Amino acid sequence: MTCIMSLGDAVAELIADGNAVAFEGFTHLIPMAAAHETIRQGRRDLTLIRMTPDIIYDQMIGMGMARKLVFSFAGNPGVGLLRRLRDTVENGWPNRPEIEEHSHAAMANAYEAGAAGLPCAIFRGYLGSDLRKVNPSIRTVTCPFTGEILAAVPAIRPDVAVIHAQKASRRGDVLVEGIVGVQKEAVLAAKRVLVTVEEVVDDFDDLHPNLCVLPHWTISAVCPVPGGAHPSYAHGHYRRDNAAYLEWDKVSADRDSFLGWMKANVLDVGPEAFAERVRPLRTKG
Amino acid sequence: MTCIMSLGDAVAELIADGNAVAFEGFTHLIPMAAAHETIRQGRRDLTLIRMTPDIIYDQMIGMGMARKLVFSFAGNPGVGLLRRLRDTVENGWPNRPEIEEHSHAAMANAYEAGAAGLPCAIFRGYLGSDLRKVNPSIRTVTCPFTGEILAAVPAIRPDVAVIHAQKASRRGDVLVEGIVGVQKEAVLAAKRVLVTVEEVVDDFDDLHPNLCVLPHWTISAVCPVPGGAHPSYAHGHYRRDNAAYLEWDKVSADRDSFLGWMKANVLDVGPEAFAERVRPLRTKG
Amino acid sequence: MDFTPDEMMTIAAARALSNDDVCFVGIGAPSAACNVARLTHAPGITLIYESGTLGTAPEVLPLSIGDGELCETALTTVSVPEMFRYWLQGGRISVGFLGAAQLDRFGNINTTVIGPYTHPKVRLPGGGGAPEIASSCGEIFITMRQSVRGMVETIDFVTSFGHGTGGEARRKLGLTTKGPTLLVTDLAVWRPDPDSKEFTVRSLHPGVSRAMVQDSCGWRVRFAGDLEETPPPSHLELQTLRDLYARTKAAHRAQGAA
Amino acid sequence: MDFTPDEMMTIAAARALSNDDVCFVGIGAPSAACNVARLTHAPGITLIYESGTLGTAPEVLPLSIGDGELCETALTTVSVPEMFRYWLQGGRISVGFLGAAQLDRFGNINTTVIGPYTHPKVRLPGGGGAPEIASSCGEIFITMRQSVRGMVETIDFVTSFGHGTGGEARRKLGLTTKGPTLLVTDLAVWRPDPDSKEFTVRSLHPGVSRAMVQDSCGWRVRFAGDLEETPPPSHLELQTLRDLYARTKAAHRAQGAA
Repeated sequence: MTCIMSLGDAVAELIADGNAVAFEGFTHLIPMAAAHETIRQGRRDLTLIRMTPDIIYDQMIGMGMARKLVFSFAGNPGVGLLRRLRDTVENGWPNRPEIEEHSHAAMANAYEAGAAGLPCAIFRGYLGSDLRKVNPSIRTVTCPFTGEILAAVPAIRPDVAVIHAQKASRRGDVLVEGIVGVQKEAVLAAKRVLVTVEEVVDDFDDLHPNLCVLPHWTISAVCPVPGGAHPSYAHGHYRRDNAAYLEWDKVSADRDSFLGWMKANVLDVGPEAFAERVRPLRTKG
Repeated sequence: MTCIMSLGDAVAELIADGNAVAFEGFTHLIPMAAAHETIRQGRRDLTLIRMTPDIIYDQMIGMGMARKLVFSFAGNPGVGLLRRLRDTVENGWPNRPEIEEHSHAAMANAYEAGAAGLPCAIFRGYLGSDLRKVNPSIRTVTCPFTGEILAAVPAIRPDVAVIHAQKASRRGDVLVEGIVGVQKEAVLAAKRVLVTVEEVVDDFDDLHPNLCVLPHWTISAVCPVPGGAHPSYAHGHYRRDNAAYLEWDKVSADRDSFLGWMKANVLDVGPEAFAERVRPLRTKG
Repeated sequence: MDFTPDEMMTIAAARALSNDDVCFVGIGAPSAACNVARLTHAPGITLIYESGTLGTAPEVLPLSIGDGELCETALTTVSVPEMFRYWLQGGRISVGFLGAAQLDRFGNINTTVIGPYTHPKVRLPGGGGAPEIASSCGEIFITMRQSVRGMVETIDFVTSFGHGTGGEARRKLGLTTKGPTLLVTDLAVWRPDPDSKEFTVRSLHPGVSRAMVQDSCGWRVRFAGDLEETPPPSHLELQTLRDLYARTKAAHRAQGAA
Repeated sequence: MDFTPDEMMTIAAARALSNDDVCFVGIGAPSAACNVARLTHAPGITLIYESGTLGTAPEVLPLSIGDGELCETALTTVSVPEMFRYWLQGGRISVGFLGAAQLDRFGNINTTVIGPYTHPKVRLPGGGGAPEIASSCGEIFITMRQSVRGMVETIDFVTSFGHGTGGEARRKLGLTTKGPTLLVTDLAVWRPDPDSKEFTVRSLHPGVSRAMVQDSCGWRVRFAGDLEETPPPSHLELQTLRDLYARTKAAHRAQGAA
């Protein structure tokens, strides 16, 4: 059952050192405020699962919180490479996390299998790709009807899934709209679920019947954090902060400037900072 | 690419003798007008695929059009057994089609695999069920990670999928709302697709982004047939005709009364009869 | 207040559901019991119908598992593949509610055929969602009216697996869910024996004798040592059920055309 | 009207798309080419981005594959698992458009690492959707700027399979799709040789010499016997591309906060 609670309390209760954590959001609704709170609370030895580890994981990696990375595309969207991720892989700074690398199709299928309670996903993939050679989690299954050899990957079953959504109802049901990514699958695949939301409304009685709604009994904690997806965007609420993505390329280029930025913008502030950051970007409210 | 055309032309063009045809619609939006047109055009030797072969297949079976039945639940919803289906299975009248029987989970997964372009679906199912003993299409796959033995069924890939939907745009995009069933999967799994709709609108520009919409390039023909789901219902348009379901139990009890009813209500009328049938049941329009 | 055996059955079944349950209402299952629970002691219960409707609260009982009323009152409606993959197989359902055409003492259910499969005496509707409801839900509640034709020594076809031949049969098949934990008939409340898993009568409905239960059951009935009487329907329970039926009847009569 | 090599590349790529194509626009791929096609000769083209947006028609170029603009102008937006399962793997996409960090003469693409995988000199973003775009789309178009570092004899890592070692390599792997059928660089238009599958220069962009192509390519270049000159951008093509870039720049500047 869902509790509506503060982000600090929710992270303290739900995310522990050593957990496998999926912060999901596919270019949209990236749960940055929850990531910052996790950084502030100093979690260590995390397995960070995410299809697109853009800025959100660059920061966590740079802070040395990752024991393992599971991903399929690591870039700063529209800008270039991730400099903290490069530093950890190329130079081992601040540590050298294990890497499990997939394609998008594999991770999307693996989340889907996790949500579906299956031990593995099968799909037509990795044909001719060297990823099979460097990732022992990529195996095969033979179709018992046609003999076709299909790729198989283990289902993703994170200890915790963390997403950002537009709305929760008072009861704790959650609505995700627009580019919905793999959020539903990540939530249903996880043991525990933390959702930050733009707003809490009375109920969802007036919604179209076929939207992406997660019932309250699939969610552990809902935390209202307006602007919590900054610098990504929340469809219907605020636009992407492109300047922040460009700025990150400079900030993250150097270890000292990175650490200074993290202190000023993450460690020394709280979740309430996000509302201010999206104020000039708002399209509603 | 979609053409908007008459139902008669569409059935003539898309459904041939010997085809595997999936008329889908899970208790809602059952494509009855398209089935009646197929009956009128006298198609034979069809493989009739449908999770819930209620009245729609009872009629086609009784008319001797089926060479094979693939299904998971054959009942007259809220009423009882299907008397024409019973007559064909128990007494071989008017013929004795082959039967491939599944569970809902298996068929839903098999449609899903068909839509996903896979040769088979894997799921946790049929454990301890005798259905495995009578259906050789139910096989197993071993998870290469956990060793768990999962059920496997072949993907459903019909020659033709037939559905009824609320709306099409002029371009031929199709909107399905409410209980969406397996319609999207049936459409994407099929080689050819026939969709009857309640109405054609200019465009879908004002729709919520996350609804169940099938792009025009996935559809072969769109046929406007108001009331085409009668006696099932069309969410937002008209209610179920419960009296018709009860009446069917009586009509279908006897071979002669069945044949008489089919002549009067199917063979001797056209698709335009459906609009009249739903007039007293309309909730809109 | 007087009551019928069917009313007692529905109300006894309703009582077994709790406020926190997520309940999968299969075809042929007592929608009525689930909705009486929701309208009395379990207002927070989540009712799921296999047509894809999550968290429904129908004013009147649906005629089928896919009525518009279920969609209109649901929190959300998902596709049928999603329902069976994410919600049922995903292990999200605490209680699955099933009916049965034929049942044996170990809770195995036949809804497929009476007689041999290839040449049946009666062709029944088939499994529908039941085979995987029976394996994927946390536990299974069964309701049916007693009859020697329905409650038999050996069922003609195992559509949905209960406890197999009893004992550890489920575990041996790799099943981690509980399987049938409750049978409510029009005469009694039954629970499986903890070891043998054979259904055992735990309470007789008011006015029902042991002989009445045995005479309408095709296997030799076991009765619990501490056999109880099922508490009779309360005024609220009975009124809620009757109001629900009255609303349903009125609505469906209004809906049936001419 | 004068034009840059990048403009010629984008326009030559746009020309290869047709009105009936369903085009999957991968990360790093030339959104610009796809949208120029849509805004000139192929108004009916369906553009799909892997974020789940089907049939987008953005006014300005997206910064990422998941911009709000893509969702707002799309016919519909589906989940990412559905995108990869029903739409890509389902065989619904006629053309996949890919970029490359490293490319070999057989259209194999590396976007993973420069140097050895475990100790890379440069860690690149990785495959994203590309490995399965490369295998599931009807055919693959590649665009990239020429450089001896990018167009190499042997790529460091095969992220996305093209024609492997050439010839029948795709068929031997069980692939039924065509793989790379077009490479458009800032200097030339290349097509695979029908037998060897080696990329062969079919036309040089205006003002480009054979030597320029060879000097900026790491493998020994084959030129077609009937080598042509790429038709220069038309006024409409160039204006459409420039207007698109101008709108994009203005929109993104307005959008960047303070």
